[in-house]
Amino acid sequence: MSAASTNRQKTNTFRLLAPGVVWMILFLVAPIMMIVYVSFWTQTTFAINSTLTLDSWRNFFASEAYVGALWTTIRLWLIVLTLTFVIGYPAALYVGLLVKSKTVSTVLLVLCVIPFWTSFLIRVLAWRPMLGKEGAINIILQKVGLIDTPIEVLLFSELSVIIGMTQIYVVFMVGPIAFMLGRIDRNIIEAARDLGAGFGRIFWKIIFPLSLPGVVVGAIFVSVMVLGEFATSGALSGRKVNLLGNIIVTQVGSLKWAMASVVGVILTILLGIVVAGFLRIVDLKREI
Amino acid sequence: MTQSDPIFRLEGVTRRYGNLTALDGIDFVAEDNSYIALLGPSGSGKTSLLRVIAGFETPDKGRIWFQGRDITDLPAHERGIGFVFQNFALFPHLTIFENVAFGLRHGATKVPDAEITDRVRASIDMVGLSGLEDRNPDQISGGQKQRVALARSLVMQPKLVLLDEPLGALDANLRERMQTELRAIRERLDVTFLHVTGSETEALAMGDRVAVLDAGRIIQHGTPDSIYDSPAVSDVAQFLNRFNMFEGSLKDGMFHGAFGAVSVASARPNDTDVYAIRYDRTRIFDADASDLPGPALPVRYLASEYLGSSIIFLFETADHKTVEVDHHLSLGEPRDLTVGQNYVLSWDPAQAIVFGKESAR
Amino acid sequence: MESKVLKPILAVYVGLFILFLYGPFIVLGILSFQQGPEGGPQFPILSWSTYWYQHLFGLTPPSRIAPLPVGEALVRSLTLAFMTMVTATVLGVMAAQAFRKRFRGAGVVFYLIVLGMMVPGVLTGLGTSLLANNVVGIERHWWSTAFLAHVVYTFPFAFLVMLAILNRFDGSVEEASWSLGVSPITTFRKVTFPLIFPGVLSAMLFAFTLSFDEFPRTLFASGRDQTLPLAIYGTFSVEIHPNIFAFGVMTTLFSFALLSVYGILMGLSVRRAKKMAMQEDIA
Amino acid sequence: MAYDLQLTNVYKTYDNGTPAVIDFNLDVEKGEFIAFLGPSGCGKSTTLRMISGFETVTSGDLMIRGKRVNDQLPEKRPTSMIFQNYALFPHMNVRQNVLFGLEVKNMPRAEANRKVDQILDKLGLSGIAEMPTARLSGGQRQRIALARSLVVEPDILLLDEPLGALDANLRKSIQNELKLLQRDLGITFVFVTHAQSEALALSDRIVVMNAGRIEQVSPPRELYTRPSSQFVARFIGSNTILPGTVKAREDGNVILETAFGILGGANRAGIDAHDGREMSIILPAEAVDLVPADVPEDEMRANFGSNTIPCTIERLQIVGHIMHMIVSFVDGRKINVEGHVDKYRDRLKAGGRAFVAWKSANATVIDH
Repeated sequence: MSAASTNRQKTNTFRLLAPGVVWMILFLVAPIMMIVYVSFWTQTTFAINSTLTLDSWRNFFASEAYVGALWTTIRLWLIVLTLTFVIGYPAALYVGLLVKSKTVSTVLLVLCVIPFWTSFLIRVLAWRPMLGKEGAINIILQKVGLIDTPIEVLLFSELSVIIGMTQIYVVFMVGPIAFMLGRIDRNIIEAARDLGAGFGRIFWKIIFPLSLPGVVVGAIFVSVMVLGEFATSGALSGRKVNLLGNIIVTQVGSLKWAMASVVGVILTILLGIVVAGFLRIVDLKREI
Repeated sequence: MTQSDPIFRLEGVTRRYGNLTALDGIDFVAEDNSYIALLGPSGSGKTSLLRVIAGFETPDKGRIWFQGRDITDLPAHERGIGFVFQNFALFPHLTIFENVAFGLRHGATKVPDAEITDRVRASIDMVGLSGLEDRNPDQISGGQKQRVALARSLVMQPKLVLLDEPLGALDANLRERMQTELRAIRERLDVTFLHVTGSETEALAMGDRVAVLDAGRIIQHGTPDSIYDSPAVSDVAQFLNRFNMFEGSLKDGMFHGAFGAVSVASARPNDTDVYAIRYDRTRIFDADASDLPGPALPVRYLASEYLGSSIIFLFETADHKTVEVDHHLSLGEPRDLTVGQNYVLSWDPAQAIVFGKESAR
Repeated sequence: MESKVLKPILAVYVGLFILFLYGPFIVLGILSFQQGPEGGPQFPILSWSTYWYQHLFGLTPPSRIAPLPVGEALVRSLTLAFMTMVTATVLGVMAAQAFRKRFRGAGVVFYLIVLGMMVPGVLTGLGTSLLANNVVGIERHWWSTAFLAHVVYTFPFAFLVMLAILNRFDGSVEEASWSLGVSPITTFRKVTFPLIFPGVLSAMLFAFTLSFDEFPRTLFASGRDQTLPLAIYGTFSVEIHPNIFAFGVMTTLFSFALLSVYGILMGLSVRRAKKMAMQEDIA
Repeated sequence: MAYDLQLTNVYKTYDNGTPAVIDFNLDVEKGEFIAFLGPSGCGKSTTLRMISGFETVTSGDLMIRGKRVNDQLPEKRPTSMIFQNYALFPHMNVRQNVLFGLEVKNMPRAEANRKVDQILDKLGLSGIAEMPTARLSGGQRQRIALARSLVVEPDILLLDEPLGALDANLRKSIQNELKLLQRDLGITFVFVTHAQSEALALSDRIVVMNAGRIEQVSPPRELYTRPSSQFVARFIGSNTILPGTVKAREDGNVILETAFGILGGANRAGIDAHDGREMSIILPAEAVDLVPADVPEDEMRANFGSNTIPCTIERLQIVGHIMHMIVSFVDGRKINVEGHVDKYRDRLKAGGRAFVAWKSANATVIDH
């Protein structure tokens, strides 16, 4: 390629990318580096200074509550991830593949997405009158006669956090899966039928493998959001469930920046492992 | 510029994509005011060549001259070369009129509105689409889109228009009509068309000159007749899809092949020894016929394909090679053949074309 | 396929699924009509009233329940969402445009941008406030630090939307324009942009709503002045009242209004094309 | 009778009441190569999809090897379909694609692999057996689709525009391959196309369809030389149609009085051509001769009788070994004539005068 035009094209690409890249480096990468750095700072009661120390790290691993929060985060993440997948896949299958009319499929998808235009916090809060002792579920169950006394474990427990998170995040699983299923060429399924395959085989050999990128994208969405959560657990568990996010919020609230940073780094590492793991299954860039 | 001056000239144009060499040092001179068909199989680099001339891509090496000026480093919009895309690439958000007016409205030189209207109307009229000015591109047929694309290029009065498989997206019946029309339109204007196609019939039908491109090189350039009647190398003959080609060996003026040994008057230089006889020059005889005009190739009859104006008979040789015979129905009814039966094919050796390593003579 | 059995079963399932998604809303909507000011945020409904809606707009006589501090917060949130929308969309369109050509390091840049939506809000928020506090030494505001963090979050969405649109965009119309002697800049203005405009609109919608509702980043990165989600969050720690439910209903309606505007803008172009096609059929 | 495929009074009406296929009747013998040919929307694809089972039959009987299959699911039918876009499984390599149909049948692994190897070898795919299908060329993809369908040994192979997705210069060689493969296997092939050249070249019989109905079912040459209706005459080939009134009959030919004089054509369909009946003569472009005006009149009369029309040569074009000639009659009408170059080279020149001439036996008369 002649030098002049190669350079012209390169400059062009550079100009288009520079603002975005600079923004991300300054306001995303640098802050994360900062968290790592500050996690080694020395914390005094009301201030921190940049003398490097491992104290905060030691404190984290010495505290049962903190390490417990790590395990709770991982446990809740796995449960919610599984639930969103198990509950979301059949819905996605219907919306993305089985509904023949494009309009119906679009309407159903829009229906699923509409709740997102209500404030996230209010969506969380809406579970309280639903799950509470005098909440809708207990009232209905009592009216039907399935139970005599209200189930108390529904609200302010790990269960309520799980229910709340599943409801809020399941759509992030349904969307990408339905999208991938919608992209499957119907002729491929007809070809498989034509070769004598029944639904079970078509599902496991054709449909599921082809929807896998959607599952992975959905799983990444859900994981990222659940692992960084603190509001849902705060609002629905009555402080009984502490996630890594909750600890960060509390520590920042009491100006314990170093400890907050330690938890932040641990959260970052956890996320890095999870996302990298999922990205090994599909190349995200190619799917878009 | 006089009539015989070249409109454009390529000098050692080379284009690589990674390891793949799409264009391999192409030298080419095109006469002004002519219709040039560039024929090549898919992957031969023909579209790359067009895009390099248009300025959508830049060559790694070599120069491009247009109207006596080196345009190698000029961006596409400063070249003044028209381009007609295979998918037409009409602006979907503009009416037919605005599509055609686009270059006049937004180009570097300001054109007064009245002149734009006149030129656009004249151009639309020339391609026979008057009355459709206010339609949107999605409201017209494929053939009409093709015409709009053409009018849009021609309204800029370019001296060179590049056409990238312009008939590829049209169905067979329309393709034939557009062939005639494209030629007629070009003849009316003082413009050179460089038309890229993968179809040998299209190239032969349309070009005043035909260039055959293979693996990034131009392997033959001449009139359609000369390409068809005397392919320069065996690859051209192969690509024309009209020759039975036999491998064999050429030694001391004799070609030894599946049909025995034939004496060869002259051979064209080639990497391998190949004997080629056109489908329509190959004739069918009974297995025991004695009055053959030339070599005897024993074959078994497999099937026939009816092409409307001609019939193709498919035969198989002893070594399972398929051989074709084309009988044009204007020459009368063909003979009846029985599937599975043995026959002998023969031809006038003077009509064969021989390629060989031993080309001297 | 045994869709004769499977399809109805799944149809029922999807119905239940949607009920699961909407259940809390329905309850929330019902409870927003709780009697006030005595009625609490739970069943039973003492009596139906619109008290809490009036309360929201300060139309009720003063009581022990303070009105939600939403007035100024709403203005701030809208302003912030608008600023974010414009910045993120411009960055997103530019970056996606660059990605149409192959270049070295494309993979790294892609993941750098996508990282913005992958990193949880707590982390971006924490990091941004650390940087502001301890390195630059500036005060945090919703219009400065929080804005930066919001763009970090929404720019990837805008970028991905535009990437998807541009991937399907047939570049030959641009080449056609160049070959007609129209410069690349005019070509972008007259051809590319009008054609990708629906995508730009979607990217804007994404960026606006994400920013408007953004909470964890704002929590850390903004200063004293609250945005709307922060104001709501503030009420969490104290006792909640049905006024917040009424507010939820209001914001939902607002969102619908926003969605409708988007829908109308998108639909207009489609309808225009359809109408012309129909005239065609009649003719 | 041992028919492989029989359609008797088959109708297809869509849910919204639009008729797609009307009274379709066809008997196909084992080993036949059948083409459904017609303009888009004529019902040819719908018929193919009814045979495969992807569309239901509204009324009538659909029989495969003597068994009524109207209500049989596509996965149970002994048919196999080649889709226009080939519908290869994108996440599987070539071998896995071909193996799929045998896995479905739970065929023992060793036997299945052997069969797959055989068919891959037969279609020249052995070298790419382990490649993912995404990067392969159109021709290769089509062969994979063929292999995938043929390996399950269907009674009938259905092909939906099998050459439509291939580029022009590949099409011809694939066409030959397909034809020879079908001859070799002896399986019944039914294919849908809108390209007459494909239908003519490949099939034993062509079913011409128009607006949901069968117009004509004939072998290619017969269709070309003996169209049964104006629609077929216009749709197939490059024909000139001259209307006239019957004046006389001789030796199976009909003599018409036309605007261009007394002209004759063969009455191949055996129409009752009584005097005064309105009929048309069909002149195929390659069946007529273009005779230069300098040929002596008695020589011409001896060859063609009164079947001559004076014309002006508008345009001559040689494409390969074929001469395309466009000539105009006195009324300005332009018609196509074509012939081998050997017959015409150097005898004609553009702008000159000539005669379009034919022997009555080479033209056909049909009802007007």
